[in-house]
Amino acid sequence: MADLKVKIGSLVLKNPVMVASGTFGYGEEYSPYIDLNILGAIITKGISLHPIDGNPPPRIWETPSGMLNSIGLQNVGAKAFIKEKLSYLKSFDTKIIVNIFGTTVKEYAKVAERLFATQGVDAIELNISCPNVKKGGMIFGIDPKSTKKVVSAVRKVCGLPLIAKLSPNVTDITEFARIAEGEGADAISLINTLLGLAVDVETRKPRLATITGGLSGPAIKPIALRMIWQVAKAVKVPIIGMGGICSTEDALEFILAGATAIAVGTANFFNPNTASEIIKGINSYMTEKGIGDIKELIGGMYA
Amino acid sequence: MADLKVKIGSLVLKNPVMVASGTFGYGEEYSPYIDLNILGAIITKGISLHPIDGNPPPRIWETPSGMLNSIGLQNVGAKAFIKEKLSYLKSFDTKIIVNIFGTTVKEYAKVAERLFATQGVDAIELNISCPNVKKGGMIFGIDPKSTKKVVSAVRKVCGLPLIAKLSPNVTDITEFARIAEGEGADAISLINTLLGLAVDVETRKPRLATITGGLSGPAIKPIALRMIWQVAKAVKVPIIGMGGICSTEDALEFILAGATAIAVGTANFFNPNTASEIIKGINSYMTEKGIGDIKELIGGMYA
Amino acid sequence: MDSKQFISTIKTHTEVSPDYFLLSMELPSEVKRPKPGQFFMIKVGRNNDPLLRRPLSIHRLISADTVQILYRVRGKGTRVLSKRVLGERLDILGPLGKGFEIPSQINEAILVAGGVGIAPLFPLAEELKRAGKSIKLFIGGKNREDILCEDDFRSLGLEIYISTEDGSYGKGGLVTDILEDYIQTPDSRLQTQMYACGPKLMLKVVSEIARFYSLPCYVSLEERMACGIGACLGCAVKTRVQSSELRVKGKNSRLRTPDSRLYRLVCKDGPVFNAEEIDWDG
Amino acid sequence: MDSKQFISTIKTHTEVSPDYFLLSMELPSEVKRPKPGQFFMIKVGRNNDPLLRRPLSIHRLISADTVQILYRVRGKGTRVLSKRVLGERLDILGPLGKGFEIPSQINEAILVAGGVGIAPLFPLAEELKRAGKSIKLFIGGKNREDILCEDDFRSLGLEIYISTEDGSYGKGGLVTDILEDYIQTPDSRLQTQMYACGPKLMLKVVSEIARFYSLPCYVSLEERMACGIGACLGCAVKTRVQSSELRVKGKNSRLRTPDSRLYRLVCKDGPVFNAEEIDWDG
Ligand SMILES: Cc1cc2nc3c(=O)[nH]c(=O)nc-3n(C[C@H](O)[C@H](O)[C@H](O)COP(=O)(O)OP(=O)(O)OC[C@H]3O[C@@H](n4cnc5c(N)ncnc54)[C@H](O)[C@@H]3O)c2cc1C
Ligand SMILES: Cc1cc2nc3c(=O)[nH]c(=O)nc-3n(C[C@H](O)[C@H](O)[C@H](O)COP(=O)(O)OP(=O)(O)OC[C@H]3O[C@@H](n4cnc5c(N)ncnc54)[C@H](O)[C@@H]3O)c2cc1C
Ligand SMILES: Cc1cc2nc3c(=O)[nH]c(=O)nc-3n(C[C@H](O)[C@H](O)[C@H](O)COP(=O)(O)O)c2cc1C
Ligand SMILES: Cc1cc2nc3c(=O)[nH]c(=O)nc-3n(C[C@H](O)[C@H](O)[C@H](O)COP(=O)(O)O)c2cc1C
Ligand code: FES
Ligand code: FES
Repeated sequence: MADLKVKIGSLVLKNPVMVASGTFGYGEEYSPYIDLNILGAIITKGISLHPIDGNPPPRIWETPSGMLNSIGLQNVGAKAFIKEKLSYLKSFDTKIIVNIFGTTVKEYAKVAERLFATQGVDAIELNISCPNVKKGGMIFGIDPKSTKKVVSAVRKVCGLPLIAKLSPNVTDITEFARIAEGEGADAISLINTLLGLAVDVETRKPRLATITGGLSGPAIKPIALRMIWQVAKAVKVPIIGMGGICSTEDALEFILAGATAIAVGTANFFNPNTASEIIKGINSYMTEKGIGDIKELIGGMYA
Repeated sequence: MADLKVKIGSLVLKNPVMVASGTFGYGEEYSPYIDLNILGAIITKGISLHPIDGNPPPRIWETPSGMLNSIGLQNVGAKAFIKEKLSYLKSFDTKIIVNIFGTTVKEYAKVAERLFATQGVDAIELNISCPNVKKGGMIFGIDPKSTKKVVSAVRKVCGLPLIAKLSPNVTDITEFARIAEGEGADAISLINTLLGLAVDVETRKPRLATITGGLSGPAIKPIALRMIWQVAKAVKVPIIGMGGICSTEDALEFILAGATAIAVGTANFFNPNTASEIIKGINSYMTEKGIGDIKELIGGMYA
Repeated sequence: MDSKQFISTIKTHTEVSPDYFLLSMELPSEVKRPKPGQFFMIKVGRNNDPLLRRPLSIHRLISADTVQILYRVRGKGTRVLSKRVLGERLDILGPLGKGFEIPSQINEAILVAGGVGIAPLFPLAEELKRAGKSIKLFIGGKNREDILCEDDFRSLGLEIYISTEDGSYGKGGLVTDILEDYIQTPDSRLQTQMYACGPKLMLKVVSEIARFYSLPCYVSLEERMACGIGACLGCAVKTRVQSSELRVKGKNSRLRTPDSRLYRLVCKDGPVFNAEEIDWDG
Repeated sequence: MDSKQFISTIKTHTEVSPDYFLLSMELPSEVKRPKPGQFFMIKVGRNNDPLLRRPLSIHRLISADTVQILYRVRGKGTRVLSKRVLGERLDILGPLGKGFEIPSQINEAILVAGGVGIAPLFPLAEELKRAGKSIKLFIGGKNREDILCEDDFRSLGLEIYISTEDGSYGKGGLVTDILEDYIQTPDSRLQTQMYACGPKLMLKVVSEIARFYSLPCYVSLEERMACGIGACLGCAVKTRVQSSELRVKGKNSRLRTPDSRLYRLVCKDGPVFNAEEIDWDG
């Protein structure tokens, strides 16, 4: 067996394969289909201080090799998450990364603080890139000053490994990665969804009640890969790559482009076994090529 | 027959269906497959003052519902274009929009001037958004100041309808649209390709010799539609919409989101008849819905 | 959760009416027998386009190891499915969702189907029959070709009322009209449970009728789904009861308890809901 | 241009060796009879994934209205094609490209095939035969299963030399080794034209051999294609002759005439090129 261990800040993962926030619920939904113990980490659905209803339906539309969503960060809130969801998740042999979100810098800091005080949270992923909420989310991720503020505020109150999740809806992703690194983020996650639109030509209405939504899935993979490659050259902290990963080959592309770990997102919906297939697949690839340690592959693209 | 006429600046098109620059050669390549006379306009492959070799191969890679290209604006140069290509195109009953490009503001102005002095050019599309050349292209389209300079310089020397073609690789597309409008562009084309990457995990090399390339095709349609919708609210000049259009439904989505005309790009490669199908399809849709004039549909999304 | 991901081989696949297909497929023994109203998430194609699975109801368990799906070609996904042939293998998740319940106290069931909404009502009728309930079935469609499975239901021996919008079969008009005509006859109202499946607009009217005549009514809803298992939160439907409760408690919806949810999930909390729960304008 | 977009029905489709498929399909009468070395752009699937057509060579005209394609499953596109069944219809552009030329002065043709590179050489052999030329065929592959069509070529009565890398069939080693062994025999060099199709590395070595022994050589190249008709400029291949000419004329490549192109298009200027034209390291 090849050595698949990677480090995200001080956090050691037994393998670099995670599941992305919002695409794996709180883990339990997928437990009938995949053994949660095999995963490098589970990144949970974005959590805010208080419960959020989310956006009105329709919230989903399929596009060519992709999907638009406008869930709007519906979640049970920090309290219920800790009580009900986290206690379930803790029973598995995997790391728990909690994706958090607020409408103000203060709220971000509060929920981070709260989770830092909680047993069983292994790292925090800071979602400053959700395009589906009016306040907060992406607003923080497409303005350098806000990015700086929120990362810095959370860093101050939270001793856990801190991952900043960036928005791809920007001209220069490296600018934001550098800021996050500068403010003390231990890692960078990218990419979140791209802002998109679809129209029903029969009703003349947008396909989503919120008009626009976030585009994810294989369609965005080339954009995600490009951004990972750019960011890998710009920062020293590890990158968690995501955006359309469906197969071992996809995962390896991300790692070769510079990702230390990867997360399976939309693919969970149509193939709950994706992460498991990828873990096996990376192992076979490495065995076949005689590569002993996954670190030899990270950023290993010849360019 | 419904009235499909639309205006781009002073230019009247018999229908809003064009073919996008770089995806239809100089027209002649497609003449065995589609009657060029039915098209609203043909936008020719980007032309520079002098011939350009383009980038080394491989230049193309297919991605899920999309493709990456790094042609690098290979073209025969203004002189040969006018002598050989334009004279052929002029024989058809369609409008000819010439897509131009330079490595400096001066070069942009020179080629625009040259074409303005040439019989048979109906409009100029200013490509400030090609991601596949080191100098020029996208550099001009992702920096507000450069956009301003180049549109203004070309506007001064060129009395033809002027269309600015914007890059989607920016945080706020409306900023660039407003600048182009402010400098006198008669219309806005969007979107050009999104910067992407793909990696061959067997050879560890990027799939394209230039490492990154431009992503086009159905995969990017939701992003294109979103940008058209945003720009339609921000400017008064007409928009030419493109990005993954393959069918009548796709074309209608763009028009409802705010495009006055649309261009078929990558779809030409796999279905040379796309533009023809769309012209017929828009007609049937309008007849079915009892819509007499296409202008009733432009920006007609209920949002 | 008793749902599984499994591979099933297509046994028969026929177009039973223009654009309506009946598909029989293997139900491996390790998969739980589905209940009426439950559904499968089916990967219709082999590639990334279409990307997501499509939800389709269980139509009939024709033997211990064979299950049927009845579907209508609506868009890309169902079109791709309709091209899959005998012997091909489908990747499926299921059975999923909460099915129809049969309250023990009822003695009459009124089933209302619009178009392909008939699909999940057949196994329900079978179960109601087994439970000894009297069953009335109302089927509506645009035209004759939308009226499906009539013979199958007849062989169960239930009363059938049919309407078509163009009058080409049964009574002319909407199914909700013939339904209301029936319900107005007084003695039919006692110990009755209504069940409806069809287009949202029809379900809304059926719900109003049920409410007006104070009849309990289950509706099977549709919403766009990505995961089918409660993970993506994509298939939200607005609930009425919750939402009014909340408004009383306080305007700041963000201070509510997790239980008082404004939205429910069609895939997990449904697809069958009590009609009263649904905010039909939401 | 005599190329057309047309629909063709699959007549037979069989796996002739592991991962190698032979597909016969209708050639409508309005479509021009293809020449050896020409190709079709075939839409392999029905949806957006795979998106682009795939270039495949004409392998055999088995009757006036039937043409064959011989292909190897390499990735997604060819895999999807391999699932298409009898009676299904394919959307095709073609015939495309410049085929093989047969110089009238030659009396011997040496054909070199690597793997599925054999595909376009069969119709070429037929035409050479008709023109009365003597033909030697060299086929190479990784193993026995890569050696295709041997019997078909035998029935044309030509001399065949086979090599496999693992030695499981014919001579062990590379096809370029057995080729060079043959060419070294002096009397074989006169009035000979070489033709080669296969992996780029093989073509490069064949070209070097041809150059060393001063034999004219045609190679059929592959490059990723989007349009297949010269519109996208995607299938560029670097040329040698042009590029050296240019360096003499002036360093600024942008001042060159359009004729002195550094790149040629495989789809339009090829796929068959004179081996001398190609910059094998470009
Ligand atoms: C729990 C459940 C059970 C179902 N059971 C059945 C069944 O047994 N038989 C059957 O025929 N269908 C059933 N459906 C509906 C079926 O899932 C959809 O028709 C199918 O997913 C459409 O996919 P498509 O790709 O063909 O259409 P798409 O291309 O995705 O859509 C085509 C058009 O149909 C409309 N549309 C499609 N699906 C929906 C929807 N869910 N909500 C609103 N509008 C929609 C859209 O406006 C769209 O323009 C069920 C749905 C659910 C949620
Ligand atoms: C003019 C022409 C004629 C051809 N004729 C035949 C034929 O008769 N029979 C036949 O089997 N094949 C032929 N080919 C090759 C065939 O087109 C490719 O194998 C096919 O397009 C691969 O598509 P895919 O989707 O299966 O593979 P992809 O999924 O697109 O690629 C699979 C892998 O194969 C490699 N690859 C595939 N195609 C190429 C290429 N063109 N250049 C470099 N690397 C590549 C890539 O590295 C990739 O990782 C021809 C190609 C050309 C240009
Ligand atoms: C339905 C859905 C819900 C999501 N919810 C969240 C979320 O709560 N927080 C977050 O940071 N990202 C969220 N994302 C973004 C994903 O984690 C991921 O970054 C993105 O989808 C790209 O990866 P993919 O293409 O593999 O899905 C969500 C994505 C989807 C599709
Ligand atoms: C192969 C290729 C070449 C292109 N060349 C040009 C060009 O020369 N000038 C330009 O402005 N856009 C060029 N484009 C961009 C297209 O015109 C279009 O904006 C883009 O591809 C999005 O549309 P689509 O998804 O329908 O292809 C090119 C695109 C492709 C795929
Ligand atoms: S479909 Fe994902 S939660 Fe219901
Ligand atoms: S494939 Fe488009 S130019 Fe050759």
